[in-house]
Amino acid sequence: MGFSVFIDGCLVIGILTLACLCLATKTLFTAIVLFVSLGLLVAIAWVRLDAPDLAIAEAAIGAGLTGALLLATWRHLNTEPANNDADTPNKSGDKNVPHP
Amino acid sequence: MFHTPDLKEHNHANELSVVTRILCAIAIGTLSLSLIIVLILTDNPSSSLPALVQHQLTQSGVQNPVTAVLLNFRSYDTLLEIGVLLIVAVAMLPNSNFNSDINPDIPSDNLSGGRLVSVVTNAQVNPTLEAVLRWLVPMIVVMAGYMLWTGASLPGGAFQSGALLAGAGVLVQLSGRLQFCFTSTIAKLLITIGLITFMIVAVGVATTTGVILQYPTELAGPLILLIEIAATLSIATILLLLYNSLATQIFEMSPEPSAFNKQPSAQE
Amino acid sequence: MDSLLNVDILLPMLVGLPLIAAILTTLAKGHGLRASISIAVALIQLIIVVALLSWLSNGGTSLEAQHQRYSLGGWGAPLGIDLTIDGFSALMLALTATLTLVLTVYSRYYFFEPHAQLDKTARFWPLWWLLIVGINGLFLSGDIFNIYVTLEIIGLAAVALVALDGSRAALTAALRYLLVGLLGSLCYLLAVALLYRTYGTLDLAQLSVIAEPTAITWAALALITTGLLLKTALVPLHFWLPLAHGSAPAPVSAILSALVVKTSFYLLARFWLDALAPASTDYGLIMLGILGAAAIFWGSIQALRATRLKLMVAYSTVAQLGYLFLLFPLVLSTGDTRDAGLTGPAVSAIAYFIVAHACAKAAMFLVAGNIMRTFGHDDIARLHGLAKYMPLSLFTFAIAGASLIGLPPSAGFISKWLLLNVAIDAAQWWWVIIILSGGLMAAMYVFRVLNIAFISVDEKAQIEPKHLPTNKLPTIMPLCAFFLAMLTIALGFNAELILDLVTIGDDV
Amino acid sequence: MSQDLLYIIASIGLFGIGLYGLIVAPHIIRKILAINIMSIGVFMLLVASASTVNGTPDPVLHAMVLTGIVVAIAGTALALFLAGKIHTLGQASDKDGH
Repeated sequence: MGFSVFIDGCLVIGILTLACLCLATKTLFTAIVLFVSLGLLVAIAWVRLDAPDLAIAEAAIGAGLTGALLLATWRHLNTEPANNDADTPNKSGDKNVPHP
Repeated sequence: MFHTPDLKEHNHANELSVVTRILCAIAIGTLSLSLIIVLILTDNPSSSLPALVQHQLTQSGVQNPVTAVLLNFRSYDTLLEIGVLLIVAVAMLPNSNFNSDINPDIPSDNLSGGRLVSVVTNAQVNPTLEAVLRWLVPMIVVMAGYMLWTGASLPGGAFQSGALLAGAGVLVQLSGRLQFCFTSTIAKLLITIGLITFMIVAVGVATTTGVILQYPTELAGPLILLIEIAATLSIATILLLLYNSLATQIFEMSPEPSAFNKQPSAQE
Repeated sequence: MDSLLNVDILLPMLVGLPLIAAILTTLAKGHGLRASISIAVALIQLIIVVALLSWLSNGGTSLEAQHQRYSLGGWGAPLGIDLTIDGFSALMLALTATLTLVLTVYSRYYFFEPHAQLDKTARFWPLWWLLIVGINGLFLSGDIFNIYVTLEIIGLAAVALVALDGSRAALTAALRYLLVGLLGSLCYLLAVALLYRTYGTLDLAQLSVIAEPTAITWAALALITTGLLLKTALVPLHFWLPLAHGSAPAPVSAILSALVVKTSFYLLARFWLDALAPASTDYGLIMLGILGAAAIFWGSIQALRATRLKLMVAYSTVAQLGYLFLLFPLVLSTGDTRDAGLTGPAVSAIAYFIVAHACAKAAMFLVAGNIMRTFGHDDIARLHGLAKYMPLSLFTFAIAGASLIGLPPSAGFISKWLLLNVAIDAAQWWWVIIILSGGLMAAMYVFRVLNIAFISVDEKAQIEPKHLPTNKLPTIMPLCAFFLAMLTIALGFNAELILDLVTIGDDV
Repeated sequence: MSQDLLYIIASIGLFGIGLYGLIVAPHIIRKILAINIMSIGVFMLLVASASTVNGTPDPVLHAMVLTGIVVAIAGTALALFLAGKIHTLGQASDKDGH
């Protein structure tokens, strides 16, 4: 009993910490990666709460596909529009631009 | 919340002042705390509904109670939920999907000849990734099928296997060897097949039982499986379409139209 | 089990039919075919609603109350989901069916631009019908989680429709609308979790029997109220509405203002006065009324300051939504039994108000769309000479405006008259002042537009040619708007029709 | 301190953290992340309520969460799509309502 509460406690603290970090980190890329790991932790929490159906769905949809959608959009938003020649901000300092 | 959301990273113009943030945090913290206290103080009388589900489970045609709730007891919710997916799919279908309206003689799409999946000939494919995918993708597909089949008795079902299939599709697209094109008629058919099947079954069973969505007890299992197969196809197609639309948005910004032909290569 | 031809099968048909239309319009090719399917379905839907209404008003006495429910899947609440109908929701369904038909006909011409923006028109029809699925589903639903799903359908379809325009302003408005909508739905879903956890049922009717005034119910009611106020856009949570309603295509603006915001108001009324009535406090009811009064003033002031016609009409919606919330304080002392569901004089007055406003506001947005289509802009300051070029549209605008102001013999007059009566009966005279001054302010912003439109062309002859009408509108488009405006007059003369309908739920 | 109590606190905590992030964070992707964190919070309350019953958990609540997960990804995808389209149109003529 004590051991299972300990595991749940660690899980809950991990989830809350990840949620905070996800919204507090500097770069968006880190935030998205943290969100995906949050989703995986939540999937473990669903297993702990006797909900295997939800664990599969959360891992596949909540973490996996949502993460893919977020990364795709993040990549898009980090690409400057081609038709926008005026005052594009200096991107030289930004290391997270995959598509120059 | 009250401003137009930013699209640029590291833009500090629209940030709220420190005082506002602290006030906000205090307000939300107080409300959350009081909600937690109320929740803890309220005892949780056990609902009679789980017992009712267990009691009627033999009538439902499946052994997994979650599948029974999703596709029999509360199947109306699931029907509308696939409707939610259809909304997003219609909103995000690629533009060229409707070009055939202008001139029906021209095939709607010259990239893939109207096919859902096409092989990219001159793709730069990461060999390691491809080798892994050659093993991984069939495994995922088999697993999705297995999960769909056993969803009647074990954890799993249409949503899980649909998501797995879509995940396999995302991996395939990332590898760069195959390209998906949602401009074909078959794509539209796949998007709607879940709803179509669901509606046909819903109305069809009413001719024998007299009530919409009430399956005859002996046919409930096969009918649920039929709906699940169709729903899986739709869900997988729509989820893959969502990824595809977001991943190809990047090419719409390029000045020359031929850039669309460029392959969305795997992320470096 | 008896037969398929039972009349209550009409309830699921009201959801199924638009869903079929959505599927067909997704698959169909060509604008003409999609529009024809849509008009046919809209007609059938109206026929179904009329049949349903005649069943309810004629047979309502002989049939048991349980016959006004339809158990989907045959399980029945709490295991399954029930569709329910009472006088108020029947009226809302009738309003939806009528507006759907008129707006569908209008859209058939509004979106008909050969070789242009085909992508837009092809997306419109499926989204349109899915929106109707959500609206009908919400009015019929008797299950709080099912209501969440319908709320999401309405929210996402409405956002996708606002974004149809494709301009940066429309997309930004749609994105904000989406964030607000998602936040509202999540608050609602949290409340559903609290309620199910406490009471063990999702059925509205069962909930209304067993709900108790406990802290957890108050918390749930507060969450529901916050979520739905965001979606209803009551001041001070209205910030997203003007841009979203102002930048959408005209038929979309019309249905958003006429119906979509009312769906969440309907739910608020349902929870405060029916399902969670034991937990609703006098203080909360009066608070909602005060917010409503604030909305009337704030919306009217913004409407007066608006420079674009569509924006003005959108702010006018913010103001008119305020009147709806006067329902909550007015039920307090009208002698209604508070747990009797959505009946009583205050509810009748508000139901009538909703119908009157929906027709008038839809007509106004269609007129604004016609003006935009003809002149290419809707700047109020540049509408000189409108009376000469678009007399019918301007006449429509004037009638609809008269209904908003509350001039006789329009439906707006009757609805305000009823509201005033209720307020006087309830001895809450301060609402009388607010209702009357709201009408005065509506008069100011309506006459401001009419005033500019009637300035003769000669005075501004030098600037006019630039803005000469370029596109000839199909006559059916102003006629649709005109029909809606005439509807407000017709309803003004036949008030009993609607008032009888609302009282169906009363025990006879 | 029993299991479901722990998860109830976490669920409301997630809802609060998400709400704060939604209001405070300026970037659209972070707002969307915040909304997703809020929905995870609501789902956790639902699942935690389901498991309190001794023996088999409440399948109705699990079905509700499954529906919620699919609706959440639909909303997320639409929001991301709109953000991407706004970005495609370019930063020109930035127009704010209020």
